[in-house]
Amino acid sequence: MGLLGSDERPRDVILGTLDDLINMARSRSMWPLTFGIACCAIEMMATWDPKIDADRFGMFFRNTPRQADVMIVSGTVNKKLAKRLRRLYDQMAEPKWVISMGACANQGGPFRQGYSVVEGVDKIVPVDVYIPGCPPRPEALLQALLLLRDKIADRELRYKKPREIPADYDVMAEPGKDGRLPVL
Amino acid sequence: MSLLQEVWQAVKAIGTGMATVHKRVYEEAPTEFYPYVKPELPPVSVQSLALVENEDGSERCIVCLQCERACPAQVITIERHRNPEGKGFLIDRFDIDLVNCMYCAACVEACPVSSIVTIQDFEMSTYDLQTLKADIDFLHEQARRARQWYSPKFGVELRTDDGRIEKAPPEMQPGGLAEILKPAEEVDS
Amino acid sequence: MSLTAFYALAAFALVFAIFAVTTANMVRAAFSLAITFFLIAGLYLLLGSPALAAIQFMVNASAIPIMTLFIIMMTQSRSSAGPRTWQIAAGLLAAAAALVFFKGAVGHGDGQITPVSPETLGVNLLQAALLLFEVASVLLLLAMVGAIVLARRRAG
Amino acid sequence: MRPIPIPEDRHFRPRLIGYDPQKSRPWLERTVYAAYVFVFWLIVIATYAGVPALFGALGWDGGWGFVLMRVLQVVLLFLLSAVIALLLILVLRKYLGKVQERFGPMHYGPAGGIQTVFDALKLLAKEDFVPAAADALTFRLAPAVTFVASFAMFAVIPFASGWVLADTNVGLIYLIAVSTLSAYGVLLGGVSSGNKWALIGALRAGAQMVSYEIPLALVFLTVAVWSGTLRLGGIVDAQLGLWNFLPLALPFVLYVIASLAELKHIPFDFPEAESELIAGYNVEYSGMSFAFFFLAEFVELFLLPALIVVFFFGGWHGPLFGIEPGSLAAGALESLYFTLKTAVWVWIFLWIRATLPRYRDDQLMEFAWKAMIPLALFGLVLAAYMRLIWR
Repeated sequence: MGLLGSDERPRDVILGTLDDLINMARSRSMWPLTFGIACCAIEMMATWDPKIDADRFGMFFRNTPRQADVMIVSGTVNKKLAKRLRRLYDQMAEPKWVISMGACANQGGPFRQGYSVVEGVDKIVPVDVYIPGCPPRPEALLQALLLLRDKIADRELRYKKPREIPADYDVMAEPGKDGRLPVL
Repeated sequence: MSLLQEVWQAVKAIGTGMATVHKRVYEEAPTEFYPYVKPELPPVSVQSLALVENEDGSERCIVCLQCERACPAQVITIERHRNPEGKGFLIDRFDIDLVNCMYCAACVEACPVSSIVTIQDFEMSTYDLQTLKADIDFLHEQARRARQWYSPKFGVELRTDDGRIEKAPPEMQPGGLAEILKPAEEVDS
Repeated sequence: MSLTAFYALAAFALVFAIFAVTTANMVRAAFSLAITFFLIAGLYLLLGSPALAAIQFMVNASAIPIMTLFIIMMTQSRSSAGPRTWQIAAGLLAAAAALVFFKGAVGHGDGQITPVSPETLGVNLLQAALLLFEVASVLLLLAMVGAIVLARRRAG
Repeated sequence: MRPIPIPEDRHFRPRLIGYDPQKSRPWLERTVYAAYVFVFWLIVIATYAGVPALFGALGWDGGWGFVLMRVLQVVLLFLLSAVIALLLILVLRKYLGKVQERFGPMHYGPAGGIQTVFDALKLLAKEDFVPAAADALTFRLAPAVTFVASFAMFAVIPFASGWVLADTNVGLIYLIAVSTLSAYGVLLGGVSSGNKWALIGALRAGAQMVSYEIPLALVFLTVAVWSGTLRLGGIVDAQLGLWNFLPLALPFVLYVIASLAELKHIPFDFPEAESELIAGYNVEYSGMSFAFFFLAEFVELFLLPALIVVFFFGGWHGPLFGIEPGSLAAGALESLYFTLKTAVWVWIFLWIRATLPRYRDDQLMEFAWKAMIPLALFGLVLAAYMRLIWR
């Protein structure tokens, strides 16, 4: 994920230090995408309120995916939304990270047996940090953002890399009774 | 003249607004410095679940399956077998899928012996979802880490420094001090 | 040094002017037109008339291409078909005619540049060239009234 | 019984890295701002006094040596604009935080002082993306044009007496021209993005900036009529007795409003209205291109207040404490006065931004054409009349 090479490359002095510096900058200036889906989005807003104030750590919302670094999936993702979500993820400029917030985004939560619910957003996009809760507290979201900060700053060596998921839009929409894909 | 009055009104309104905004600068911010200072949550706040053992280390849970039946999200899986030496059941497996859990505490309400309790540990974010598939060891560990927990039957309980379990004083109980002290005050007056 | 600057400015102005009339992309055409006007403003600077350069900069290089871009945006027409053969021929003919017309002016400078101050420019504009100035402003007024009339008719 | 192994460590704690203040420390914050302003001041001194002195000592002050000197000064001014952007973004975020009863960035660097440096580094290293629907050449050019348009204003800004790149006698006309130019980059960026939000944002930006250009230019002309010169240094010198904001009160107010609109600043931030157009004209820009839009915006946020100071608040004038005018110390002191006056005006602009809500688009245009332009014309006539009577 690093700009100047992958993590498998042996660390050399100059590029390694530069890469560390860039990862440090990336980890300290994560701009999330304004993308609220359900009740978790209310807690997401509360994370930037005076009491928690995630802006202390240099994080503020960008509205356009091109300028955002982190996508916070905050709520139930159904199969119709999945395609849009993946599209937004694809529109974000590299490097990019995803935080899955709440039970619904993690594995479908209480709605996981519903016909229209995606059981876990990690089936669509690679997720870096998961937050349990229904919905989680704002502090929990801040904890997840800081865990992501540590992960980026460590050049992801200590952590398992999220698997790359191909952008196959067709698998995200279940065929209808007539066997054809719904028109989205 | 009315135009001038309107302009004056507008200028006055903007001036008032700007003065109000400027006063905010001197207000003290209510910010909690979360990663440096861990916030104190009210004891009834449901952030995670735990399974409490007795003080002697024996299981408080009687494996009655009430919580499994009560769970609306169906995240509790319990397997048991009959105790060969005596009455009751023994636990084979007690899993709570904390990923899909709604944290509604219906299981805590249902538990007849207050074995399954709510704790205030909100720092459960993880890099790997498998850490949240809680088995009985993890649930016990959660209970041991917790300083205080809540169940409707016993109220708030505390773990003291030497490992004993105590019922919390009345002012810590939910709706506590106000409800308990109210009759006394009425008697006084 | 000013000779070098003159040749550089003139050459780039020519390149961008040719690009402006040959490209099929209208946004690029408007942009390169603007650059051409900038470079011509630079030529005015070399001729010792900063006031004229600033006005060229302000009107021809900024305002007019911005209006052009506006029209392109409003009409959503991003590209044209590009010049046709007869258009190229007509353009070359016009260029040749201009060369013949201005033949007397080519290569007849005495190398002396007399700087023109803004005061001189203003005095000349409002005394010697007053009639032209007023005719131009009447023309602009007519254009404005015409635009308003057209817009009103479409709305009604 | 259990198919998937469960990891050993189940609890993750964020590391307590970063500066841990536990409470706000206003003196530290002010020290950080003062450090930034000090760097700014040093660069100004180096640009306008250091570089000419160096070239004079080397004897390179003619011909190509002069060109080289100017190039070096422009490079230093680019550095200056980077410092301005880093400082102003930090101040904006911290000030908005204060107004909203929270702290802005505060953990990275003393009192959050190097937060914006991290932001800039991150944007440098981020992918610079050109959408498939965009016109790649124009799309790449637009941020540069926007930045150059605001950067070009530095050429005529006098930081102290004689401390100006081009003390031309058409400074005001040049300023009008350059400020018209800043609509360019925005328009080009919006049109070439191939995105409907960007197009609408660019349309709004173009209409707004072209409309507010007219009262702005009329105010410039009013100042020129009152001072009797088009040279910015001359305008500052004409204010020795009385600062212009008293006799020219009406044009001064109009200038503040029109420059808010030129800045695309709240309450006139239609081109990038977040709630309506996702990010307006820069919606498709990422990485370094976006950073250049940001840089241009914040350089303008410095330059337009600086022009307020030049036109209405006596520019570099201030008590010199007996230092001989024209010396290096006097120049340094004068540029410090200029910087501090500008800082006050930047703060007022931020204050307005923190207070007011957004206007409506048609109200904005109506305000420009029906109120601002007649008032500006009235101010121009009044200033000419007053000058005839009093001077």
